[in-house]
Amino acid sequence: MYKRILIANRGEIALRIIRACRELGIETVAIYSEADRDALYLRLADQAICIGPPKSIQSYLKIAHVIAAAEIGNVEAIHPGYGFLAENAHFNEVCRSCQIDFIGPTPEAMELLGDKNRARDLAREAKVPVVPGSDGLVSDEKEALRIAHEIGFPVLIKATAGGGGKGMRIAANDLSLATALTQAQIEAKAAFGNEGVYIEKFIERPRHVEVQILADHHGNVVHLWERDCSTQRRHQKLIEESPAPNLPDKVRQQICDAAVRLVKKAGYTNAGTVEFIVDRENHFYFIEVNARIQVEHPVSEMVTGIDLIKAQIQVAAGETLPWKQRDIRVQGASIECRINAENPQKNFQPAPGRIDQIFVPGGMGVRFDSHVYAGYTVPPYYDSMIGKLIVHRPTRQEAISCMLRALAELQIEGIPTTADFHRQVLEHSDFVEGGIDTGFVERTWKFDKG
Amino acid sequence: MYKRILIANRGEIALRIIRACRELGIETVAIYSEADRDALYLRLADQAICIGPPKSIQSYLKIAHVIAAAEIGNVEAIHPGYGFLAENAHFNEVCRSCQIDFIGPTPEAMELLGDKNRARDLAREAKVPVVPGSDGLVSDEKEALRIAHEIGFPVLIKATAGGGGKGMRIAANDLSLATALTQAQIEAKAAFGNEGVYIEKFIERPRHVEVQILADHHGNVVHLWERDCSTQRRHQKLIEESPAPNLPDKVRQQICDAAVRLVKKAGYTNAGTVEFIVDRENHFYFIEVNARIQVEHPVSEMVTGIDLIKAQIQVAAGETLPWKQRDIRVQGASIECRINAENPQKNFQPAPGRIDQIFVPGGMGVRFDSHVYAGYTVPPYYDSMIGKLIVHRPTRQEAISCMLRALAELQIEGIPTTADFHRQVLEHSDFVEGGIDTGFVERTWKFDKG
Amino acid sequence: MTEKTDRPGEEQPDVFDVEQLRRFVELMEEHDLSEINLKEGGRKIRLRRGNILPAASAPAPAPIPPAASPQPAPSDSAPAASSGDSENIAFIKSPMVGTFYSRPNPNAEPFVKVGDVVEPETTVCIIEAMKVFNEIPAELRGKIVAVLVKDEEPVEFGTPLFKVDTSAV
Amino acid sequence: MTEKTDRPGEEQPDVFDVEQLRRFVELMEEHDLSEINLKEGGRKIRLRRGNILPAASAPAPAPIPPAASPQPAPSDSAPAASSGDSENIAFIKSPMVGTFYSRPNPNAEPFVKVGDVVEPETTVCIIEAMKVFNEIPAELRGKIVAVLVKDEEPVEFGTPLFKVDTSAV
Repeated sequence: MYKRILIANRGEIALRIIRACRELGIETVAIYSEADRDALYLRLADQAICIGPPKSIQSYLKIAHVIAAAEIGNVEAIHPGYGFLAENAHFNEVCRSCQIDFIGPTPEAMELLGDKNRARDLAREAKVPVVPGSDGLVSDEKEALRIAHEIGFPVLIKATAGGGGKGMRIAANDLSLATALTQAQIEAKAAFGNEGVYIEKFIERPRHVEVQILADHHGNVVHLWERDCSTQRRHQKLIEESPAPNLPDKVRQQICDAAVRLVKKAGYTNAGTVEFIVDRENHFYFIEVNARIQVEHPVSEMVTGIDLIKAQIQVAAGETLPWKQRDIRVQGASIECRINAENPQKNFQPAPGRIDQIFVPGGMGVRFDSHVYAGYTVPPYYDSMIGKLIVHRPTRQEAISCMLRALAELQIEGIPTTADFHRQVLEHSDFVEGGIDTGFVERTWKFDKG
Repeated sequence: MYKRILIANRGEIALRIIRACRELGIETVAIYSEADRDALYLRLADQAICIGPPKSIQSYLKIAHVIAAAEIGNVEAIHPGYGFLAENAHFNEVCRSCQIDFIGPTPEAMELLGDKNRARDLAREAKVPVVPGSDGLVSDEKEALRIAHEIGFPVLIKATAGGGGKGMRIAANDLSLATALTQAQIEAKAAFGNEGVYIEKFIERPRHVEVQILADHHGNVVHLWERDCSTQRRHQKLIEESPAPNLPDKVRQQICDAAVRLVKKAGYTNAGTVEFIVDRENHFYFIEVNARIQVEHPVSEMVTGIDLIKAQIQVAAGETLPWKQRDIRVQGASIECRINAENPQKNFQPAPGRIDQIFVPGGMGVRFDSHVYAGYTVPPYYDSMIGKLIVHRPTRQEAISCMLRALAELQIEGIPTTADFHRQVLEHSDFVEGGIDTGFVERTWKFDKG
Repeated sequence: MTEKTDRPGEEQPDVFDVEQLRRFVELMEEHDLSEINLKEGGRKIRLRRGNILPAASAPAPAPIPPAASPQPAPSDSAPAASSGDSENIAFIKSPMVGTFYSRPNPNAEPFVKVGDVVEPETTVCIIEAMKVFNEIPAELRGKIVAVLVKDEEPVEFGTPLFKVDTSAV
Repeated sequence: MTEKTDRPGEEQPDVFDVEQLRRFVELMEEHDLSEINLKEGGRKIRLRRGNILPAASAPAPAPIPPAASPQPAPSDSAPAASSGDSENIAFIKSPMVGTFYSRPNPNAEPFVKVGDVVEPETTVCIIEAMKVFNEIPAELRGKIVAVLVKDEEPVEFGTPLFKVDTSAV
């Protein structure tokens, strides 16, 4: 096991990693930018090294500075957390060339899965379903019709050079397909100078379901079951939970097995997440792999009792996974709300500033992962998440009640937060019934255009 | 189920009960003395009523005022918490006469078990072992010898009128028994004007083991297994845990069965605790029943997953216990440290005052039950406990590591606390090995005489 | 009092009298005053208590509305009668939790009404708690300026019941 | 003691009476007063206690020792050179994390020593990070007053390396 590791991150995830290390008896070196100089969590590290000015590009994202800190801090490994350098294969390589263990997958596995086309090919090889569609570009109506009939309506016509919804059309039947194809080609040509389009199945009102994976360096891969992260706004997750509500056991098992097959095929090690979308008939399709620990990892920790950060460190240090798949069982239900320093009244505009007062929720079933405290100033340079409120109760219904009372307890003065918005979501009957889709939040609440 | 209940308590347990009620959808009426006027937890209640000046005798202990608050608050039941009126059978009676449910046992069961002699008789009837001894007073040496041989040395000679160690002698053999008997009689006569003494077995280095009980009004009684509360100083519990370390499974089962037998015999309902001492050979002896929820109830909640406060309210409202005994299983290990506003350097002298700053521990496996926050002033009128730090991990060893890191995280400025003393205990090899006795703390740490 | 004394009279304590100051301070504590400023001729006493910058050190209460207490919480801790905002205004406060009755029975006249002068032992109302009807004495002398609670309204310990002008007698 | 008191009665303690002051202070401590202001004629006593300034709003750091940073943390955020305690004193600070070398190789003379005058482009040391030896320019003009870091010592971003007198040129 390592004696000393460096944490190449800040805020709640840096504190999360320090906590795991303290419990494992591992010394920690924290790095910080000048904006984080006064953060209390730095005092829990054995050493704290300033690596640059507030802007991430000059500090947390500056590979040379992070590595130099690892050298003067004399560490054996680096935990990258999430964000910043966590999925940077080059940084991963540099660590290896400096003989410092990167606590995550190898650079090769990271690169392979970071390329969406290669990852999609790999999924096909591993017999993991991907969203059906044309293998390449589609130019004439006849071919378009053939494919549409093969994969079934509705279909999505997408510009190959596209982005931002330009050159994108949905077709629900033969008639609209012809029109949509022409329109998409014209629009694509106008917008990108390239009229190439392809067709894929349009998944209506999909759920976002992802599978937590752990793999050691001895060929053992286990999953920690699934999370549902359908409560999103502009592709930003707001609420995550495990298990996914109303997902048939058979489908749950199939998704988890598929995730394990894919990860094995990729030669992946350490913790990772395989993301899927699930349609209204519970067909699931692979989207991508997140080759790192995720913000929402605690909900899987709560239902399985497994400390994922500790497991990451143990696996990186060469230990064998101490669990077989059959040892990993889901108990109860867990929900996480991301508490952001944002103003929901102003289109979720980030609202950094001083937290004058905070009452931290506690009691049965409540976990609050946060680095903030009364008197802490949320700096404007980084993301606006100030904490994760997590509950774990025997049933989903009890978990919702517990989260609602914990959100009411979480009193933060000085800056606006998303806590109250979470209460609205949790009280909405669609959420309570389970199985909302990724468009639910934006359909249900009207936000000012930002 | 109740619509509205009054909480006849303050501080962390008042907040604990408010939390349970919010999750159950029950409205709460909080009462407060003028010293607690600004406490934030009052804001989480649906109504808060000032019932008197700071001194408990004029507020929290004033039955007429509590009942009057229940009347104007229009509640159906009163939760007494622990301390104050929680084991006051008269208050319990008054509630009944006012048609307000007392969330706890009946006045009759409370009175029966509150009388130590009657409780001891009841235990004998229920075939629950009590500390062996003479049935009544012992006056001559011959009888003393007969009893001592029957129950086995060492024996304790105790003044019937006694207290404070006066008229108390330990005898390890025939020779010392004669001397001890005479000395105890002389001392008792001098101290209390009554030379009557009795003999009981002296339990050397006992452990304190207690069993959590839940009983409904339909004849169902279950236990939530045991807690070990041997870490005490002057009979004040400092650290509690579940399960009791190094207690053989067979003994554990016997103790829990004995507790259930006793409680059934007493016609006891609601939550309660049956306390035992356990000697070095794992013989156990009934001591007393605590007819209320206890400070240390969270460790049983963590290992069983059962919310005891909710269960208390449900049972009082007439619901049937939703669990059979076989449903109640212990998972992992839980430890609680009582964080007191006391100065361990000054003989644990209470140190009320303003909490200038607090960092609340969080993360995997940590629960902090506390009503305090930065800017809160601990009033000098009540007990000095400001919070309970609870951890729950798969093994006892991991629980100790987790507690140590959580104690390090718990930064409180402005007043001294016992947090650091807890760290010393948790790091002591005798504690780590498990199975310390109730004299451990006082033998190991020398305190100034207060 | 005196027009110009650098020199206090016999009974008059000078400004440096510790016992007098102690009484001022006790007064301040009792009433949670933050400052006393006294000046007469060249004599001047100024006392301040607690934090000088209250905004930063005493965070405002949480944003959720305070738990429903039917009356505004009184700001001082004197149990029954104490001086109010102006020097001559005092409040008769409830010494217990219960239900307020302004008259001995529904057909009777109120114990007191605005304009009445009360003596310390004058019964001003009844507070009922646990079916016991407790007659509440004024415990001060003055003229009733306002009745602050309606009949059969619940009151807490410390709820102001009557506003009294103590200079009017 | 004082030459001319307005009213120095025999028993009356004067403002310089230590015992009296001690009692005032005890009174203040007992009751957590932050200030006492007394004045009578020409006699005047003013006592203040505790932090008057906004200490309350900026809580002191936690009691555990700050995480080991080998040098005292600089209090401002200028990356390389900034003014120090006096107007003419500035510091050359490390622009990166790494290991400090005062000389180009172990047998060479230091780049600069105390008393040397540096120009903005003068190389003052090397910071090694990831096997790269970065020559660090002074970025200011002045006379080296002190070398604050030892050879091969690790430095953080912002660690003061040299103290420079900028008035000396």
